[in-house]
Amino acid sequence: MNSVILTTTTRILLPILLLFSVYTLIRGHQEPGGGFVGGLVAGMAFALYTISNGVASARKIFPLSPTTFLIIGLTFALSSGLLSLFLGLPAFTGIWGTYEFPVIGYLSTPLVFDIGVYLVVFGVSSSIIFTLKLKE
Amino acid sequence: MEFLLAILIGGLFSAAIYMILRRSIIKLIIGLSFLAHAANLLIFTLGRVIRGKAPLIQEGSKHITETVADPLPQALILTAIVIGFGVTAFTIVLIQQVYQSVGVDDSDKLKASDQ
Amino acid sequence: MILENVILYFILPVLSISMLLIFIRVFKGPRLMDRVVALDLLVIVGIGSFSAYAILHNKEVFIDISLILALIAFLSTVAFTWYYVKGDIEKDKFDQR
Amino acid sequence: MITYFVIFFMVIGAVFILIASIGLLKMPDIYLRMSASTIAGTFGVASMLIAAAIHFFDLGIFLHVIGVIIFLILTVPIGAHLLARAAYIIHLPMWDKTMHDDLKGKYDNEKQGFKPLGKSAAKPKAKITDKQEN
Amino acid sequence: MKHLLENIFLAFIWLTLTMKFELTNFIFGFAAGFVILWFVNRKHPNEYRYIHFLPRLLSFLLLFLKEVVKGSIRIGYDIITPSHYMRPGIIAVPLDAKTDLEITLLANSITLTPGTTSIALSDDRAYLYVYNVYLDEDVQKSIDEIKNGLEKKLMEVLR
Amino acid sequence: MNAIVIAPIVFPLILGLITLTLWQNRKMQEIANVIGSAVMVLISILLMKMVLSDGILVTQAGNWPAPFGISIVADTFSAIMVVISSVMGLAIAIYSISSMKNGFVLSDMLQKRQQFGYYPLLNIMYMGINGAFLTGDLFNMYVWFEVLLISSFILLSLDGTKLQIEGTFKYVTINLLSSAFFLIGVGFLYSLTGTLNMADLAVKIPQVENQSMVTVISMFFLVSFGIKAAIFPLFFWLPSSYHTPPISISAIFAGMLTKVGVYSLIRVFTLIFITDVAYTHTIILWISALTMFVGVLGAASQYDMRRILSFHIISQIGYMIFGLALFTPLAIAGAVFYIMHHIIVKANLFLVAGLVKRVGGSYDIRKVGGLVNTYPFLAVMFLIPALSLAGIPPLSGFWSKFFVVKAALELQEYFLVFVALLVGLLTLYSMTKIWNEAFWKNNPEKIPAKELVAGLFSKQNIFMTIPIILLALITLSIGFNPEPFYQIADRAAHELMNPSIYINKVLGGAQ
Amino acid sequence: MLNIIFIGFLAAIAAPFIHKYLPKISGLLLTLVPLGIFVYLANMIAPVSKGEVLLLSYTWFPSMSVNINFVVDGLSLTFALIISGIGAIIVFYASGYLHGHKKLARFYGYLLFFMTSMLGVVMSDNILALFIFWELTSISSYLLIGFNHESERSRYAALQALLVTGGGGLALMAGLIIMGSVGGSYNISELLSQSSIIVGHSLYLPILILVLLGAFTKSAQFPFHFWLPNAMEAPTPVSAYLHSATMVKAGVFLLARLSPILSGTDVWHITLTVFGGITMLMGASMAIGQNDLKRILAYTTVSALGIMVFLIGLGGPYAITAAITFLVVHSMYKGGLFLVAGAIDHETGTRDIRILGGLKAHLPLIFLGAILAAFSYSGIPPFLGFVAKELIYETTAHFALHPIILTVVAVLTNMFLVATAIMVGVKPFFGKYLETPKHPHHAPLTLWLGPVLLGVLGLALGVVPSWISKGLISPSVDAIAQTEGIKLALWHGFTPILLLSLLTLAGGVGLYYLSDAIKRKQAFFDKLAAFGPEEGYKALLKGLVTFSSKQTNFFQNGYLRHYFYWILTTFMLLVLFTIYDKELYSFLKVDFSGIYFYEALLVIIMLLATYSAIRSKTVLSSVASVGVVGYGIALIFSFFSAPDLALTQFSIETLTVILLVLIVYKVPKFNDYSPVKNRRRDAVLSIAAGLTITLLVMLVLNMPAESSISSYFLENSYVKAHGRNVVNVILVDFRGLDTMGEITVLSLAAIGVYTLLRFRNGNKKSVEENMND
Ligand code: NA
Ligand code: NA
Repeated sequence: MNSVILTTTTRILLPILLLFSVYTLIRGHQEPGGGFVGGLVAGMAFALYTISNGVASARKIFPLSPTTFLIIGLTFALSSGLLSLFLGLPAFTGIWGTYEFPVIGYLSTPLVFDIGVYLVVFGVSSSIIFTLKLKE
Repeated sequence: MEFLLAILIGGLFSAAIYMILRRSIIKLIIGLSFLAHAANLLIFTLGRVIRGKAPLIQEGSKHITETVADPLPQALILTAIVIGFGVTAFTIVLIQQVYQSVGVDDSDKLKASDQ
Repeated sequence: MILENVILYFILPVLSISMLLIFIRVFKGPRLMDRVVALDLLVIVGIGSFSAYAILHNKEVFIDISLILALIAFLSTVAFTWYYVKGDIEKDKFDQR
Repeated sequence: MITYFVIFFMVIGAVFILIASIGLLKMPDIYLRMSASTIAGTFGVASMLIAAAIHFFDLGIFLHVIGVIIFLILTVPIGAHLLARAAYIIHLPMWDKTMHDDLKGKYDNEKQGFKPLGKSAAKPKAKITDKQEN
Repeated sequence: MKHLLENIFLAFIWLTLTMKFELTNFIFGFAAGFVILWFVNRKHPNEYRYIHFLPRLLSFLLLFLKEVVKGSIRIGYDIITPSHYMRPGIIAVPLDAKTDLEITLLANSITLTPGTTSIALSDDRAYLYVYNVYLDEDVQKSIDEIKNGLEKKLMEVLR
Repeated sequence: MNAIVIAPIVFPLILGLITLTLWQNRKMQEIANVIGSAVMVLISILLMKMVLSDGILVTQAGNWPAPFGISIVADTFSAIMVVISSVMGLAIAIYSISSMKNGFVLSDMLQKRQQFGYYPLLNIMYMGINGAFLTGDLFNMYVWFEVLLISSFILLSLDGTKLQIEGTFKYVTINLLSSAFFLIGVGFLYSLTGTLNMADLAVKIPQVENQSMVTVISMFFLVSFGIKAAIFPLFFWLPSSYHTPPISISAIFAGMLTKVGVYSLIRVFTLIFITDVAYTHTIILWISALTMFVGVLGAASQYDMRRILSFHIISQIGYMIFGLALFTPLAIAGAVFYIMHHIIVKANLFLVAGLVKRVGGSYDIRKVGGLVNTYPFLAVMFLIPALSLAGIPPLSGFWSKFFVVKAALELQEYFLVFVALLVGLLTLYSMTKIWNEAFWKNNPEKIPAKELVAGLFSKQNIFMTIPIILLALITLSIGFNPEPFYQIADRAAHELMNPSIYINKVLGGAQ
Repeated sequence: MLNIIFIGFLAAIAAPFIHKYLPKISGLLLTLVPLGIFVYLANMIAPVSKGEVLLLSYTWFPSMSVNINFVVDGLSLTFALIISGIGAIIVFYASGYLHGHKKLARFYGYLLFFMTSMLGVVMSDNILALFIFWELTSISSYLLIGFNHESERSRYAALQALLVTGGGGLALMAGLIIMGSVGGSYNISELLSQSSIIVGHSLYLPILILVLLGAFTKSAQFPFHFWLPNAMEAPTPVSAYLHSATMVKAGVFLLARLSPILSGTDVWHITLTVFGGITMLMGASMAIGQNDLKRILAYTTVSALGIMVFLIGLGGPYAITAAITFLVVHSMYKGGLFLVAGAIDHETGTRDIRILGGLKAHLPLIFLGAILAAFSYSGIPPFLGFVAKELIYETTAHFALHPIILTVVAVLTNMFLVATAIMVGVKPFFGKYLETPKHPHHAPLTLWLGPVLLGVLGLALGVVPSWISKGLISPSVDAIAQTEGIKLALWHGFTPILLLSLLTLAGGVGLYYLSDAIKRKQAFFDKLAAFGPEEGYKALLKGLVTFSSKQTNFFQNGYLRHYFYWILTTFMLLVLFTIYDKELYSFLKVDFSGIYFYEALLVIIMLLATYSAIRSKTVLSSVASVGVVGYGIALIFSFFSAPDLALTQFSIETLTVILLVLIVYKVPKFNDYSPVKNRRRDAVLSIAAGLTITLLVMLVLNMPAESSISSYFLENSYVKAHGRNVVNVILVDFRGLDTMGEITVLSLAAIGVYTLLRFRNGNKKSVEENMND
């Protein structure tokens, strides 16, 4: 869209929104939010950027294809679920670290799982947007 | 308030079914999305609604002692919403393909696969 | 207590009436653009209601919901105008829809 | 005391939002309706958010509210701008009492851009009547 | 910009020192930080911009706020009374603003003000077309109002 | 133990991810898929062995005690389903190698399909199918349903031909309706009982004060699962869509997908909704009769092999539901046995149809002919599943029919037995119609089929032939050695008819 | 015993390969299989004639008591000897008859497969095993009738035979299962002692009807007889073997086998006698109207089967002895005559008796076989046929009820049969030689050996009937009637029965000379046939296809809304009926309390939006309404303590609306397609549905809330899962598996969108051309 006003604003907004999405993801375990909402916000930010600035410009910022995000996300989620099997516990049993990091809290498989969810949701929404935009 | 929500669910359900029975493809899809809304709202309402008591454990306490909204239906609905989104996204693209193949917004033209 | 009453019996009803009015515009159109503008405003009113809600229930969660709402409103507008302008040749006919 | 501040800002916000909604219903053309709705987007919502900020009076929430306000400040005008621009591009009719139009004929269909004021433009398109649908 | 961050940093240090994570305390810390920064940098003209930036920003914000309130009341009045006083039209405002950021901020400020909406930027970026609900009899006067008002103040903040 | 129970769900996803990563590399996907499917067969057989030796296996996902977390439960019934689904998976994996490669003789378009997610979708669909079989949680079942549905949507529409798009559209919309009913039903049940775990539901439902409400809610499940199982009069999506995709997909759909609906019907109507059997199961009984009848009649006027077979699916679903409705141990065992038999046989018939199309040039039996002379081995490979489907003894289909009919006779449901037997005869009619047309009559095209393609065991066709032989051998072994298969079905029926076994295993006496 | 079955099936499978690798001697080699079995069985005559009954059991499917239990008694041995003996002859004959035929290999396979199945039928003691073999004979018969499958008539006849006998088979299955459960066993040897219980049981009549349906269809009794003449499309060896000597007798065998269990009631006797009587008379009279050798023989076979059923129906030692004797002799002469017919056809190229004549000189050995068979057939002493006919008359004449009617029917039938015997066995050989499509040469050994052997055997056994009487017929009668069998004798002295025999011969010759006149009335017969059962079969089949296509056009008519209409109506009916049946509505209570103004307004707005979505004429305005509803729901979520849901719903609704706008903006305008009537109908349905759901929701809400598993989550979310946001903890921990499935769905959706848009647009045309036909 040939609007300088729009493109300029979206460039400013993108990092803010991505930061916000990560924030939503991380605090999700304690406050409303989580991987879904975070991923959706990131996806929307990405959609906004792609629609305003075009696919080529978006590709520059996200070197990985959306499908890669998706695969990585699924792998994260799945392996976080399967880790407990190696400890003889049922699948998807939460395993918690002992050291509490600031902001993030304990490192844990549910966190990894949530990150997986985030990546998948982000990958999916951006993939759909990409596909649709490329069709233009 | 539950009464109103029950009415709303019924209304959505009615509208959904009426639209599902239309020949217009897009109305059919809208009807299905209303149906999904009705289902979500139904689960939500049946989980007993309560105002301003989100199932969040206050900082400092370990449990929730007061009456709060039932978290499980919320989790279920969230799952259903997200799944619904995936399916809807696919369906919407599918409609577009249907239009490419029949050219009009009329499900009565989709008879080839039954002949 | 007074704050609660003001919100419950003044602020929220006023906002609801606003929503109703806006919705009449959505319903009336006459053009698509009118509807979009109305929906945009609807979201804005939603943000307002959430501030009221945040105060009413003393939950800052609703402020976050507002933020997402704002993002949504923006995104919808961008997407909409993008495609609205794009259908160049047919745009007049298109607008009739 | 703080409560009254909160109530004040809330009421101001709500009233202006109501006014904007009435304006949306009442104004004769799309541009004027948009202009009316801007009140809600800025004055109305900002007042209400400020009320919330005052109510909580907590650093985290204050930053939150500031964040939302900044976000609104960044996005609301862009939305309005884009809509107005689109409305103009597709020749949505203006109120018949519109005084002045510097933009007339400045839109270039091919390049999808707006010519500057000085350069004379191609002939403006035929007038479009605001035919009501329904 | 560096100094703004510095200022905020100082405010946070203040917060940690006092161990009172409250809004008022932050504002106090910020103000104190500002004074300290002014004090430290007052002999270095190159580093002096930030110290001017804040008052200029405040001045711009005040003008902007005034415009917003004025526009809101004006349109609001128009809406709640039965008859229309509007005199709408589109004017071309010649721009001094050059960079993307400048143009964007200006256009957004204009749009945020009830009663005016920036519709389009000319391709050569020399004109901003603005929709104005209450045009003056003399169109030029309306143009000047924007140029000498919002644009001027904004340029002072940004440059 | 924990790993083996959940492996049938997790492993296909891993395989799906591997094939997804190999997105553009068709060859590698093929290899990975065949090896993976073989491993899956081993996993499922191991699961079956453990279930047979140790009884019902339960793992509580997340190590949260039932009924709070999600229980994954392998009883004999679900283990049977998992084994069959993995066998089907292997058969299709092999079949896909050639059906994809030189896809349909003249076109290489289908090669592309593999670069557009055929294998990942197939594997993830298995994840959904196995999930639906193994889950002990009603909402979790909904999730698995959605997984298998959306993958089936895409598989169905993968080539995007006009017919496929139309078929997919009907399939998708009707299934969405079904999902909504399912969800609403789950919502009601949760509200009434406060739980989602099926074992826990079985405990809580009899305690619900208003039992009539439970019966009403069971109707939601009947309709929802009924749509998925394609019972009368909810089956319409099936004949509209099953004949449109390439045959390997049709086969897996015909074999497995409708059985997921049947499985769920059997599961909930033996575990959860058993408080008003006289009402609910009588309704199911009459539905089953109509399903049998309408389905088989639908086939009589068709000439496309895939459509004939599709209509027969409906009819045979009727038989399985019939078994459920009779609700005696023998009838349930019969239904389970019927499912085992039908998945293998129906999928095989579709695969044979694919070969008929390849060597005969068409699915339309009027356009094909003389195959008994040109491809006698194919004729045998057709006759085995076809006669089995028609219930000719001692093939597997005969036993299936026998159990159900015997159970019905014991309950003195004579009219329904009449319908069932009549339907059997009409099935025989349909199968001989295909045989008469495609195999016996002279080739109407006068083009010697051999010029089109080489023999069944040529390099070109061997991968299509192997799975057909494999499945035919299974059919024969069920038919000629029914005892062990019946033992397993009977064991499954025993568990289904005595829900307390299931309940105790899942809740672990914690109730 | 089991090894016989095993060897038989193995030989059937191996036959095509044997023929493929040893084409010259395959016929001989394969003849050894039935011959070997015959010899093996013949060794059992001695013990059986002493009254021994061998029972052998092989466990197969114990859970269902379906076991391969064999019984070797007179009856089964007699049948088994016929099957294997004639089987050997047929295989040998076929090697000549079908010499050089390209499908001969397959033919051997089918034939041996049939033979083994048939042996299984007659030897089984377990009725379910019997049934399984029974069905296998139907299948092999189908394959054999359709052997010349290039011809449409063959395929038609094969299908007809299969459907008729298959249908009967299904009835039989039901009958046997009921009988088994009533009698408490599936073994005939055990059921024998339960006879009185079964006969006295209320289910006796259904059992009988079902079993008779099986037997009558298989043995071509009226009104199911029509498939047999059509089955003559099969190659002649098949007709000789299956459709005269063996398979069609399976029904007779079954009746004989079960008669100790089921007989003894009026309904048994009357049904069998009446249907047998009708069949025998009808078959014989219709035979005379035919010109095709094989069709004549087919109708006489129908008649002969009628006679056997008739006799079993009459019951008693005389009748049973007559039946068994007739069965044996019929197998020999009818098998022989079929082989003769085949040989004539093979040598001359025609089977039309009108153009056959004077073949005596050209085919002397065939003539020998023919004339021997015809004599036995006509009941001329000293052939075995005479013995059988005497026995029949003896039975009817001495029967307690209506002896005269019975005898008249028997005599009349036999007169017709004598006439046809002349038509088939005499007429083609005598008189002037008529030119035929092919000039007959001397028939090879393979073709003449069979008929001659059978003819000579008929003569020999007639002369010395005690050979067969003691060894086979008496034990058979023992097995059926459980009384001492009647000793067979050629000569009974000058009795009225002998007079009847002479009368029969004279009448037969007379009828033969009248046969041309009868044939001239053919048109009349044809008209009569139009009302016959075969026309009924045709009409039924046609009706089936018509009904099927009508039904499919009705149900599966391609209109998606129609499908939805059915589904939704079904749903509504089920739910409403249940509500009505259980009187659920009586629990309804309405509670208006606790409604906030703004919430009510929101609900009203949402309802308006839904209405607007229904009414709107443009796509995007309905999309806008969808948005309103979606956001409204998000608002409800946020009002009622579900912030996570609200966040998600808002985001997803936006993405959905954007997708809708992006994709469907080129959608054409809505049209109001449906007529007002339909819209009203749909409105009624949908409003009813909505009200029902509202009612149900209200009902459930009125019920006391159960304690739910959620309390566990609230209790343990922070303590055990370290999260304060319980909803999120449920999503990623308590129910992480759900979420795993959910993100999988999402990923698939992305793949789906990608595939639909990218794959399709790449290659639209070519795929379509190749995929759809
Ligand atoms: Na006014
Ligand atoms: Na403005």
